[in-house]
Order: sequence, then structure tokens, then C-alpha cells
Amino acid sequence: MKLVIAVVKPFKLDEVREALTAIGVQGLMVSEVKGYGRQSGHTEIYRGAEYVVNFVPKIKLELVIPDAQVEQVVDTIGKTARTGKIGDGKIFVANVEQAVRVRTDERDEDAL
Amino acid sequence: MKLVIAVVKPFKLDEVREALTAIGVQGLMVSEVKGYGRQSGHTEIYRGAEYVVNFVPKIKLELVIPDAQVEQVVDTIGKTARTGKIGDGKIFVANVEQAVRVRTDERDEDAL
Amino acid sequence: MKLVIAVVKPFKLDEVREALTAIGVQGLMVSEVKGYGRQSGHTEIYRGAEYVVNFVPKIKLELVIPDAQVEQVVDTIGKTARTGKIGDGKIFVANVEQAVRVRTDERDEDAL
Amino acid sequence: MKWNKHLLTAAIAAAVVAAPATGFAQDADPIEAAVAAASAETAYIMNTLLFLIGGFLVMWMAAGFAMLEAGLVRSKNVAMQCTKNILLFSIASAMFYVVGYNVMYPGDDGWVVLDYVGSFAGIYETQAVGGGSADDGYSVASDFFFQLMFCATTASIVSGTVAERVKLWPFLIFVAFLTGFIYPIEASWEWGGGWLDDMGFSDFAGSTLVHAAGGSAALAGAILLGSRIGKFKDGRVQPMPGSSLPLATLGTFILWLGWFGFNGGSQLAMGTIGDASDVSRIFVNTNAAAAAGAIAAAVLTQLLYGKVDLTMVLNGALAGLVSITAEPLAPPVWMSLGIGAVGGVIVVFTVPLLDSLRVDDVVGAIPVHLFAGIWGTLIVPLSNGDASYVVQAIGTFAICAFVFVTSLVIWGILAVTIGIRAREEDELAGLDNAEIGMEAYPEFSKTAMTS
Amino acid sequence: MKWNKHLLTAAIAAAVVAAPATGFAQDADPIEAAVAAASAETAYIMNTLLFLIGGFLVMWMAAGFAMLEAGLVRSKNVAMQCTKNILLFSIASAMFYVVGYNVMYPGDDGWVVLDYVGSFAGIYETQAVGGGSADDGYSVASDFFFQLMFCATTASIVSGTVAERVKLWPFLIFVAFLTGFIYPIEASWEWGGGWLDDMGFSDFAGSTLVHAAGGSAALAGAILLGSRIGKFKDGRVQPMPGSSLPLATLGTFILWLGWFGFNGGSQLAMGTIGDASDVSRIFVNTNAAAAAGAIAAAVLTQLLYGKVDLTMVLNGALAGLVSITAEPLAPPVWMSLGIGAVGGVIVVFTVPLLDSLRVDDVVGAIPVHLFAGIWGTLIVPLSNGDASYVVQAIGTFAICAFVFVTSLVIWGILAVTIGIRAREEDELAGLDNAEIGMEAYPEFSKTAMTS
Amino acid sequence: MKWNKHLLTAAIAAAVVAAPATGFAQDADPIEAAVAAASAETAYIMNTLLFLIGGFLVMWMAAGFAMLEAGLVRSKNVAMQCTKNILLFSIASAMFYVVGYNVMYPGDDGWVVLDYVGSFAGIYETQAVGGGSADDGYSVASDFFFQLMFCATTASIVSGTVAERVKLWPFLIFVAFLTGFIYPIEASWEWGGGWLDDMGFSDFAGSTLVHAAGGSAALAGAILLGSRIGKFKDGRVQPMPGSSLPLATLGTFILWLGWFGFNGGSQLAMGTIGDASDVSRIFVNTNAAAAAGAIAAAVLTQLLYGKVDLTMVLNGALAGLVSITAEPLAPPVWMSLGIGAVGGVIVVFTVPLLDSLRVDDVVGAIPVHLFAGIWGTLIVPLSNGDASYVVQAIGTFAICAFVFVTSLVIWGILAVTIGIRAREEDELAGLDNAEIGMEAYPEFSKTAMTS
Ligand SMILES: Nc1ncnc2c1ncn2[C@@H]1O[C@H](COP(=O)(O)OP(=O)(O)O)[C@@H](O)[C@H]1O
Ligand SMILES: Nc1ncnc2c1ncn2[C@@H]1O[C@H](COP(=O)(O)OP(=O)(O)O)[C@@H](O)[C@H]1O
Ligand SMILES: Nc1ncnc2c1ncn2[C@@H]1O[C@H](COP(=O)(O)OP(=O)(O)O)[C@@H](O)[C@H]1O
Repeated sequence: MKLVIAVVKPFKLDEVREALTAIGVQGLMVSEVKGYGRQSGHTEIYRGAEYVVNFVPKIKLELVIPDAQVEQVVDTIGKTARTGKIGDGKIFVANVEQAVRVRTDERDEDAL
Repeated sequence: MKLVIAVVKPFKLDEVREALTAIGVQGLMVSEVKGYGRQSGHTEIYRGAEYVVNFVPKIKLELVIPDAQVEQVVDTIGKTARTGKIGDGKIFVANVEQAVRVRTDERDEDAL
Repeated sequence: MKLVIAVVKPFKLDEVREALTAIGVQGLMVSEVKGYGRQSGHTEIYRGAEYVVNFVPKIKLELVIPDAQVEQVVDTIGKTARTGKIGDGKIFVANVEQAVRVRTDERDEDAL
Repeated sequence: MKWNKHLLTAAIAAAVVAAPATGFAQDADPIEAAVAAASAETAYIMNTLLFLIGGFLVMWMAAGFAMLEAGLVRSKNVAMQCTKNILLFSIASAMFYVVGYNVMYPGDDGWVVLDYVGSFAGIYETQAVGGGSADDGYSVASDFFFQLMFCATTASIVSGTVAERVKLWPFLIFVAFLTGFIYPIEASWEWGGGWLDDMGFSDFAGSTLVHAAGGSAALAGAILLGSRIGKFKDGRVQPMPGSSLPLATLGTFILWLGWFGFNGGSQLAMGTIGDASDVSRIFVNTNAAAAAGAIAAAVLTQLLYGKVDLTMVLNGALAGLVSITAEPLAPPVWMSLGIGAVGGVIVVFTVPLLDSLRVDDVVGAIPVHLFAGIWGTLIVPLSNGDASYVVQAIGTFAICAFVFVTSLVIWGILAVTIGIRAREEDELAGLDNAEIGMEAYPEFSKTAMTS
Repeated sequence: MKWNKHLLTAAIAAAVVAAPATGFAQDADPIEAAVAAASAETAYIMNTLLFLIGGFLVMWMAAGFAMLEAGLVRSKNVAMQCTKNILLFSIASAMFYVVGYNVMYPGDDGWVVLDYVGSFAGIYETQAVGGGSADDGYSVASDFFFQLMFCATTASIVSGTVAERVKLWPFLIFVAFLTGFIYPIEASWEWGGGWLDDMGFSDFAGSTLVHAAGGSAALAGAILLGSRIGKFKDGRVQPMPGSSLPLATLGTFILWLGWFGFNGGSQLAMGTIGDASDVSRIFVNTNAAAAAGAIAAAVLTQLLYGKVDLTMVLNGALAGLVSITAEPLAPPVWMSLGIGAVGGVIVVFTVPLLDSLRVDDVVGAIPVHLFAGIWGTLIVPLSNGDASYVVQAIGTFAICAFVFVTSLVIWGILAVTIGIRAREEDELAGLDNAEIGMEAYPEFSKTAMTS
Repeated sequence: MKWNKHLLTAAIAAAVVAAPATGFAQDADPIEAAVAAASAETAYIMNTLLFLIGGFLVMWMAAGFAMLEAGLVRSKNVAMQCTKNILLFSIASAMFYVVGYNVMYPGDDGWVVLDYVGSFAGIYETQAVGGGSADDGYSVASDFFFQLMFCATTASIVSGTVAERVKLWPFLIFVAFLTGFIYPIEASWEWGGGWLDDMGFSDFAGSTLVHAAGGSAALAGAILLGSRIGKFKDGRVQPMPGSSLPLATLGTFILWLGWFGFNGGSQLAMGTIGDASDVSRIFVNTNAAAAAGAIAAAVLTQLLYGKVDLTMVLNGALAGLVSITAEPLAPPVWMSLGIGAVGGVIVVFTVPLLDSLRVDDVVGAIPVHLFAGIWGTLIVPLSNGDASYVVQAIGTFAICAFVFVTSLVIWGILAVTIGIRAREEDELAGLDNAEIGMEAYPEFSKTAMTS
């Protein structure tokens, strides 16, 4: 199984979730993060003082999926979240060794 | 070392933390996530408009533990967080290669 | 590539970010977590009732970096975030198998 | 506010003359005159005080609108909403002074078009320091203060409907027209002694003159702006829950409180036992209508949807208040309860109705102010024998139509010139960022789950 | 409110007759009568105005309770708390009109049980439009408005104690009984000229009649409801910190402001120099007691716990206000400071006391309103020579016992019929979800760390 | 407040005597006397009422400061800010009673140093219950109540500037000195009939006596405290955005509302047609200046920075209010707009100026209260022919210098004894934790992105 971590623009959340549901993803976790990246660095003025905006609000998705689904999921997120403008975000994939569904104690791919 | 990521119902947090402390876990991180899963999908009405509630508030626990403790930790979380009702959550385990305690620069299992 | 997860004291965020930028890190994610650890456990009184403060606010940094940078990044975070007082936090390193830049569909180290 | 300015002055002057005559011998004894003068002085002071208290209570409603709307928009637009609300009040204060007041009260010969359009000639001239005479019946400055607040209220109503997508400066320019011209002109028809007043139209404190007017201007804006991105997706209504229901609740309580000034002050006098008693009666009726509106909305949402909808209850209370505003004096309390309850019912049914018409009214201002305002105005004859259903209908229609059309024109001109709608990406990122450059709650983690 | 309705009327009528007699020749000269009539008219207007200003200030306290309680409950119950508070005020407004007012003021021959239970016969009848006579001393509608707000206050007190676990509709039904019957009956004993008034009981603005009564009803509810899940775990008290201390602070400031109307308005008259001066004196004493309560709580929590506890300071200010409410006129300022300070001390000691008794009072309403209310009532004879400690004790006990028992009965009947407590899973998920179906702060990430 | 206490009394007494003389025959007829007495009684009541209404409106400003400051500090210091604000008001209430009032109003022979330092002898003695005589012109208790609120306002101003780093108890001790001694002494120079009053200094409602004084005390504190950690890093100004702009907006609206009491009440009388009219005029001018300040700040930040800065707009409105406070009666409305607009401009330019001087003023209180206060006082002669620019400059300088120096001494003594600044780690973790032991928003996830 793989853990997919995707950072996307906040307003893309709904679209991405729908696209993932459409390809059979059944669960995921969402949280807000402040993102630092190439998009950062523009300046704003607050009470007359110029400052650099380092952090931009982003949505982080985390989902664990069977190995077989990785490519499709990464592609789907990538395509849906893409606007072509700087700050579209990243997708990372890491390995997951175990998964448990708390309710039933089912294990691994059955738990997803 | 392993990273255990557990998503549980918010009101189970305290119980789970206590159970983990009881088996010797000394540290963890907690954050709120919005969960999408089988529990999602009921409808609510807001100002006369029906809509699907896709996201349910969940608590995410992240803790890094020595390999030897994995089974016990996973079991403990599972047992404590279980209500038997849909939406109880998941536990995922991934591998961690390094750990550092910032204060002392201790490494790996000493750092946990 | 590696995913570095660092938990640090909130007021260290800026310093750490600057130090990381200085060594060439180009992106990261920040979020608040409640930390449980050795620092926990002091008591406070709320409306006359004594209670144990189990959770302390912490900042979690997540960044994916090329393998070659791991040591430098871990060292930098460690040095910058250190105050020497309990609760300074942890740094964990896990393996990442894929990375994608959403905007360009660049892959792996190019995506960071 | 059943009387307009000059009528009031005349009436009080008459009272001052008449009063002593009743209880006294007929000769113009200097002592009698002294008693009468003392009475007239007291009346002047009390009337002025009513305007001042009423005025500051209505001013407080500007804060109520700000909090209600700040609570009902999403967090990414809250700072923008606060900015709009404090600036619209400021602009109304300036415009009503510079041109509005004299447009609204042309007096007998200040009309440009007799009984239809007042004079744009001048600013409001204050009396001299220490000035004022018992014959005026009240301090003109206190009346100006009071009337100004009504003008600002009209603008506050618009702010909520067009939220989350309108650009700041075009909105403020619209407010300048609304408070300098549109509102004063239509208000002059009734309170300035214009054609609706001549016809016998009755709108005590402004269910139509203020609330339905504000609602009409809001409707025009909502139509031209279009709905927020994602609000009506795939034929379904997408709720976009407000960021802070306690702020919305606070706003509603503020408005409820302010409304005692709105309706009570519109008695325009409390220098006699009769007037003081009537102001009291108005307070009681106003409170009853608000309560009934809230209860009706609570019961109805429970029955229809299985749960009480707090935002509907808040809207319901306000709709009750708007409903009773056209005639808060005449009805017995039980009738006020009924009138207010219908207001609450109207809200519960027309909020989804507007949605189904694809009109995106962020805070429910159109149901509350326009629809309940119409209801309140049309039902006046039920308790007030001097009013007629036909005239009420004519007046309501005339004012709503006038405000709607002129607003449509102004919004339209703004739309084709400087543009009224924020860019798509700005709307998505939130207007706080794009227009104000600061966040309302910069430290809190937010995950806007619009679905 | 030291006088009840008919006494007041008599007193003013007497004053009207007496006043001219003093400075004048004895014959009933028409001019003298004119002067007297003008004076009586002014007094009528001023008395009415006091009721109206006092009334709207006390109405504003409903918002204060709403904000205080919204700030002191956890975020998952905030929308529910707002809903309860706006609806309880609405229901009180309806019930006091439909039945409460006439129960509370039976007059001389409206009693069902003489001096104990007023008539349930009828609704409150407003005077006619333009009605009112100088002989009444004030507009009855203004008095109704003012009294209604006290009735609603009693219900607001209950709302906070039973928060976070009570179901919406059972709570609202309880409020209907409380505001329609329980409060009006006990209030009639004193302010309606019933047996406590006859006995010489003294409770100027309602330390016991309003506050301890509300606190007693809350206590009954808290006992029957039981404590929130997890509040008393393994024999330890588990703090459940409120979601927003600035809202709680705002609520306290609102209540502080409203209390000037509560106590000042209870002078019931400001048509003479003496009355106006007394209202002023009341304002000063009320403010002093609040200040002393806040300071006492701050100093005491610093000494006891090593840190100032803001929630205790807020409760302390309110306890100071409740303490002075039974006699805000007679004490010199330094005594008011002392009385208020003791109120603050009471709060600091009785909040943990209640916890140790396993009574779960979410916002501290029982210490503030019941305990400080009792203190304030019992201490009246210190400054007011007309009051006796024994009678004060009897009155306080009678009212608390009556309200507690009747509340227990109503809560009990509700508990065994429709149930008063939310289901465990609803309580855990938050009442906002279960009862209202919407979140108070839907966008903010929350991690409720109850431990 | 252009007159001090004894002058007012004299003036009213004179009016009471004079008034009947004008319209009557010359002999002291008892009936004439009766009419005059009735008028005097009415005037007494109305004057008292003005103090009471004005007083509760200014009391409400304490809540405004609390909300404004709670909204403008970071969430980790919000509970501390609330604590400071409710306690400073409480302490001011106590200190002004215990010593301040008599220092401020020494009367003719209560001076320790004639015309410079009043007597520290005693507490404020209230009149007896039912007391008060028409010759006083108003209830002294109502005046005390009103004046107390001004004293508390001075302290509220300081609270915002020194936020986020000052320790609680040292701050409160400073407040005790400020409200018990520093403010009353300088205020006695003008409103107590001291040397500035003798010299012809003019400060109607306290642009300098209250606002610039509060700002001077704040400046002294800010200098001795130093800036917050990280505020001026590497020579750059680091913005530290406030936690809740809607709360800050609410606070501003509250202050705006309260200011009608602040300026309007400072007329000190509304028992005559002239006074009632003047109060009205003041309301209009006060509102105009606030509106103009807000608009000026909006336009200017748009022009300078490309976006409207909401916090500057809020500060701008307040600066407009401060600017008009020295003379809210004399100017015509257009001049009030101008005076207020300059206030808004001052804020926009001096907020960054202070930053560049490395003075860390968390909420902008020094630009708003000190700089706009000076502006407002200096410009009085433009509309008020009785004032002279030289005397205005002397008075402004004298008061600011006196308050600044004495504050510096008190802050300094506190600094070297118990220390005024929180420990570095406490400041970093937030004062809520260190000083209050509770969080303002315990449930919300926060990520303070100071950069
Ligand atoms: N190396 C990284 N590790 C973790 N998150 C990253 C990394 N680089 C970028 N991000 C996240 O992705 C977001 C977008 O990256 P950014 O460089 O701004 O633009 P782009 O996506 O166009 O490359 C950042 O805001 C940050 O949250
Ligand atoms: N594949 C997944 N990857 C990550 N998180 C998941 C996944 N599936 C479920 N979750 C998380 O677990 C929670 C519970 O899952 P759900 O399907 O609702 O019920 P159950 O736990 O009974 O299977 C979800 O709200 C979500 O946060
Ligand atoms: N085993 C762990 N897994 C995950 N996070 C941990 C772990 N141990 C500690 N932490 C995090 O690190 C923070 C600091 O740890 P703590 O034990 O308090 O002090 P120290 O850093 O000095 O060892 C904790 O608040 C927690 O967020």
C-alpha cells in the first residue's frame, strides 16, 4: 500500500475529491497547511509596513491506497489540481506497511 | 522505527492517549483532519438546501515508535478507539529511517 | 527522496524556515499540532480545578528533499530549533518513492 | 415617521398654541404663556432627546449589520465585509449631509419636480450654536441625525446580499448614489411630503421606504453580479456556511436592540403623555413581532427539515422586525405577534425560493428586507383604518420599482465601466486577500468544506 | 422596583396632588392646576422614558448572556447555545404577554389565591393609541416592556447552566413554564403586592426575585440533567474550557452595561429631582459593586492559584452586580464596593464547591446568580433600615424553594416524558450537529483538548 | 465639558433665576415661582439624564477598547488583553472614587497647590438618598458617574499600546496611579477650574485631557517596555497581524457609538432648548468627523499602498472622533468632516512613522489618541473664536508633558522594582499562558505566521 500526500490549492479540494471518488477512492484525510514554496515571496503592506508573504494556505490530502492504484491516483490528482499557475502543489508517494480498519480490525488492503 | 498514523473519532482522543501512555508510549502528535470515507454521505439541510456532508471531523495521531512496539501500539489504538460504528477510523504504519531529539541531538530509538 | 517531519516549538518556525532557505530548501508545509511528550504533564488551574496539561502546541514541518540533502537538513533544523529546554521537538525521516509537481507534471527530484 | 418634517413642525406648533387654551381662561395672561412656554420647552427637549436616543440606537444597527454579515460570510471574505460596512456607513454619513437630506425634505417649495424629486441644491445647514426655538418642536440637527441613520440602514442591507464577490470601490460608489440620491428621492415621496404622502400611503418607520428599498437595491445588485462561483453547481444549491454563527447572533441582537430606536423614534415626538405612551406601545409591538418571527422560523424549520436552523431563526427575528415597521403603533400586541410570525414564515419559504431562482443572496437580506418589508407595508390597513390596501400596494410597488430600476442602472453602468465583480481567482482566494490584503483571522487553520 | 405597580400609581398620583399644594395658596386656582398638570405630564414622560431606556438596556442583557455563554461553551455547542438564547428571549416575550404579566400584577382583586397566586385570566391589554393619563404616572406599556425584560433575564440565567447536554425543545418548554408561570408567581409575592411585600421583604431590583430565582431553576435543571460526559472522571474535575474568552468578555461588558438599566430602571421613576438623583446614585453603586467583584476575584485567584483566572474575573464582576441588585440605592459607595467584593469572593469559592458536589454548571450561573443573589438579599438590612434580616431570610428562602421545587417538577416531567438530555453520541459529537445541524465555526480546525 | 463643576452650577442657578424674569411681571409672585421651580426641576432631571445616558455610553467604550484590542493582538495574548481591560475599568472605578474625583474637582478651596494640584483628602461623598436640590442643576452622582467614565477611558487607551509584553499586575498598578492621580491632576487644570481654565484653554470633551493624555501615558510605557520580540528584526518592521478583524471592527463601532455620549454628554446640560439643540449639533459633528476619518484612511491607503487597509480605516474613524472631541460644537458640519479627515490622514502617516522610530504601539493608540488628540486641540480656534492658538499649544504641551513625565516615572519605578516586562519565553509562548493560565481560543488550531 502507498500513502499519497498531495498539497493543492484550497479551492481545488472539491474537484479533486470528486475525481478521486470517481476512480474508486473510498477514503482520505484533509487538513490545512501553510505552504512555503516558489509561490511565496510576494510582498504585502500591513499598516504601512511592507513584508514578505512566506506562507500560502494550502490543502493537504492524505490517502492510503493499494499499490495498483498509485499511478491512477497520482494522475487524477495531478490533472484535476492543475491550473498551470505557480503554487499548484505537489504529490508525494511513500510506502505503507500496514493498515487497519479500527471498526472491524480488518487489515491491509481490506482496511482501505 | 515506525510511524503510526491513526485517524480516530475526536471524542476518543483522551482514551487513546491514556491507553498509549499506559503501554509506555512517550510522545505523539495530534491534529484535526476532515475525514472522507464510508461514514460520509449523509445529507443535512442548510437554509432549505439539502447537501451531502462529505467530510467528518476526525483526530489524527502520529507517533514514531520502535519496531518492537508496533503490534502492541496498533492493537491498543484499535481496541480503544473501536465503537463498532462506521467511521471509527484507520491505523497506518510506515517505516521511519531516522529520528532525532532536537534538544539533545540523540538519534533513533533514543530519540523517541 | 526523503520526507522530513520536524516538530518544533512554535516560535522557532521563522528561524527554522530561514535557515532551511539558506541551505537551498525550496518548499515545505507547516501545520499546528498538539504535542504530547516529556514536556507535558505540568498542572494548571482552571476555575479552581487542577488539571494536567497533556498537550502543548507545536509546529510540524514537512518537507521532501533529495537523499543527498538529508543530513544537512536534519542538522540545520536541529541546530536552529534547539533551545536546550525540554520540549524542543523531534525530527523524523522517512522514505519517499515518488514526487510530482502538479503544475508541470515534473517528477521526483525535479519536482522538489 | 408618519408625519413629514413640515407637517410635524406645524402640528407641534399648533399643539403649543392649543394646549394652554383648553385648561385656562381665555385671556392671554402672561403667566399662562409662561406655563405654555415651559411645556413647549419640555416638549422640544423631549422630542429632541427621542431623536438622539433613537438615532444612536439606529446607528448601532450599522454594527449589527456588520456583525451579522461578518458571521454569515466565509472567513476568507470577513475583513472585506467589515471594511464595506464601516465605509458604507461613513459614505452614507457624508452623502446624506452633502445632498441627501435636502433632497429628502424639500419643504414646500424646494422640489425640482413637484412631489417627485427634491432639490439637489445644497448641503444640510445646521442651526447656529445655542439656536433652536420652541416653535420648531425639536432640534433640526437631532432630526438630521436620526434620518441619516435610516439612510445608512438602507445601504447596510445591500452589503450583505452582494457579499463575497463584489469589488470594494464599485460597491462604495453604488452606496454613494443610493444614499445621496436614490433613497432620498423615494423617501421624499412619503416623508418629504411628496406624492405618496398626498395619496395617503402609510409606512410608519419604513418597511418599504427603508427595508424593501434596500432589498430592491440588493436584488438589482445580485442579479447583475451573478452568483458566487460554485453556489449553484450542476443544478444543485451548494450551501456556503458562514464563518461564525455567534457573530451572526450578536448582529441580530444588536439589530433587535437598535430597532427600538428605529420604530420608537419614528413616533417623532415624546413631549406629551400621548406620545410617550405611543412610543411605549411601539416598543412592545416591535419586540413582540421580532419574537414571533424567531419562533415561527424555529417551529417551521423544525417541522420542514427536522432541525431548527439557527440562521433562519436569526433571519426570522429580523423579518418580524421588518414586518412590523410599517405600522408598529396601531396593532394590538397579539396582532403584532401575528404580523411578525408571518414575516418569519416568509423567510423560511423565500430563502430557498430565491435559491431556486438562482439569485445568490449571501445573508438572506432580500427575504428579510424586501419580502417581509412588502408584507409589512401591505398589511398596514388591517390595524390602521386610515390606510387603504390599494394605496399601500401602489406605494410599495412604486418604491420597489423605482429603487430596483435606478439601482440596476447604476450597478449596470458600474459593471460596464470599472466592473463590479472580483476576478475569479480573487473570489476563490477570498476578497480579503485580493481587496484588503489582510486576513480576518490570520492565525486560525481553516479548511473550508463547501461541500 | 421597591414599589409594586399599584403602590407606585398611588404614590405618583399623591405627589401630583400634593406638590402644588406646598408652594401655593390654598384655593384651586386654574393656573396652579395648569402648572401642576404640566409637572405631572413631565413626570409621566420621564418615568416612561426611564422604563423604556431601562427596558432596552435590560433587553441588551439577553445578548450579553448569549455572548457570555457562547464564549464559555465548547465550540461544538456554540450554535446551539445561540439558538437557545435567542429563542428563550422570544418565548419569554410571548409568554409574559399571554399570561405572565397579569399573573405577576393581579392588582387588588385579581388573585386566584390571595397574595400567593395571581390570575391566569388574560393577556396583557395595552392602552389605546394616544392613550395614557397623567394619573397613571407612567405608560403601562413602558412598564410592561421593562418587566418583560426581567422575566426574560430569569430564563437567560438557566440557559448557561444546563448547556452542552440539554435538548433544545425540552429546554424551550421549560422556559415557557418559567416565564409564563413560575417567575410571575414568585415575583407577584413582592412586586405584585403579595405576601412578601406585605411582610416587608425588600428586593429592590431582584437579587432574589430574578437572579436567585433563575439560579434555582438552573440548579434544579443541572441536578436532573446530570453532568456532562467526562466532566467528573475518576473522581477528578475535568476542565472543559470555553471556546472564546473574548466573546465571554464581551458578554460580561454587555451585562454590566445592561445592569444600569436593570437597577437604575427599578427606581421606577425619574420625574422628580429626588428620583433622578436616586437613579444616579444607583448607577454609581451598581458600577462600584461590579468593579469590586471583578477586583476581588482577580486578587483572590492570584493568591489562591498563582494566576488571575479571567473566567472568574468575569463571573466576579457579574456576582458583584447581582449582589448589589437587592439594594443599589441605600448603601454609600464604599459599602457597595464591599458588597460587590464579597460577591466576587463567593464566586471564587463556590465554583469549585459546586464541582465538588458534582453539580455541573457550565458557565458558573449558580454561584453568580443564586449564591451572590442570596448574599445580596440577606445583606439589605445593613444599609436599609426598613428591612429586617429575618424577613429577608424568609423571603429569600421562600422564593428559592418555590422556584427550585416547581422547576424540579417541570424538568422532571419533561425528563420522564420527552426526555431532557441529548443522546450520548450527540453530546460527544456536539449539540450543534445533532440539534441544529450546523456548526458555529465550520471552517476552523479544532482540536478540543479536554484534558 | 467646557465648564467646570462650580461654573456649571453657578450658570444653571443663574438661569433658573433669570428665566422666569424675562416673560413675567416683575413681582415675585408665588405662581411665577412655581413655574420657575417646575422648569428648574425639569432642567435638573434632563441634565442628570444626559449625564446618565452619556455615562453609560462612555462606559460602553470600555467594551469597545476591549474588543478592538482583543482583535488586534495575536491570539496568544487575547485572554490577557481581556483581563487587562476589564480590570483596568474596575480599578479606575475604585480609584476615581477613592481619590480621583476630589483631586479633579477641588472646588474653590480644596487645592493643595492652587490651580495645580487638588486635594487628596477624601473619597467622593454621594448625596443622601432622595437628596439633590434644583440649585445644583444636576445630580452630583450622575456627574461623578459621567466623569468616572472619562477617567477609565484614559486607562483603556494605554492598555492597547503596551499589549503583548507587559505583565499584568505592574500594568494594573500603573492604572491605579494614572486614574487616581495623574489623570485627575491634569484634568483639574481645566475641568476643575485650574490654571489652564483660567488661561482660556479650550478642550470641550477631552481631545487632550483624555485622549492625548492617555496616549502620552501609553508612549511612556511603550518606550520603557521596548518593542515586542521580533517586531523590528534586522532593521525591518515585522507585521504581527491581529487575531480577529471582526472583533476589532466591532470594537470600533462600539467606540463610535459611545462617543456620542462622550462628546454629547460633555455639553453637561440639556435642560433648555439651546442645550438640547447643541447636544444634537454635537452628535452630528461627531458622526461626521468619524465618517471622514474612516473615508480619508481608506482613500489614502488605497492610493499609497494599492489596497484599503481595514485596520487603518478603523484607526481612521477613531482618529476622526478624537480630532473633533476638543470642539464638537462650534464647527459647521463641513468643517467637522475636514477636521476628522485630517485625523484619518494623521493615522495613516504616523503609524509607520512610529514604527520607524522603533516605538512598538500594538493597536495604533498613539497615532489615534495622542497625535490626533493634539491636532484636534490645536485646531479649536478655527471654529471657536474664544480660543487662541497659543493657549491651545501651551495647554496641549503642558498636559502631554506632565502625563508623559509622570508616567515615565511610575513605569520606571515599576520597571526597576517588580519589573514591567514579561519574560522572553512567556512573551514567546503568549501572555495568556504565562499570566492567565488559559487560552482565549483553546480549541482552534493556530499557526501564527508572523512572517
Ligand atoms: N519540497 C517540498 N516538500 C514539501 N512540500 C512542498 C515542497 N515544495 C513545495 N511544497 C508545497 O507545495 C506548494 C506549492 O509549491 P510552489 O513551489 O509554491 O509551487 P509549484 O507547485 O508551482 O512548484 C508549497 O506551498 C508547499 O506547500
Ligand atoms: N484510504 C484511506 N486513506 C486515508 N484515510 C482514510 C482512508 N479511508 C478512510 N480514511 C479515514 O478514516 C475515516 C473513517 O473511515 P470510514 O470509511 O468513514 O469508516 P470506517 O472507519 O468505519 O471504515 C475517514 O473519515 C478518513 O479520515
Ligand atoms: N514518539 C514520538 N512520536 C511523534 N512525536 C513525538 C514523539 N515524541 C515526542 N514527539 C513530539 O515532540 C514534542 C517534544 O517532545 P518532548 O518529549 O515533550 O520533549 P523533548 O523534545 O525535549 O524530548 C512532543 O510535544 C511531540 O509533539
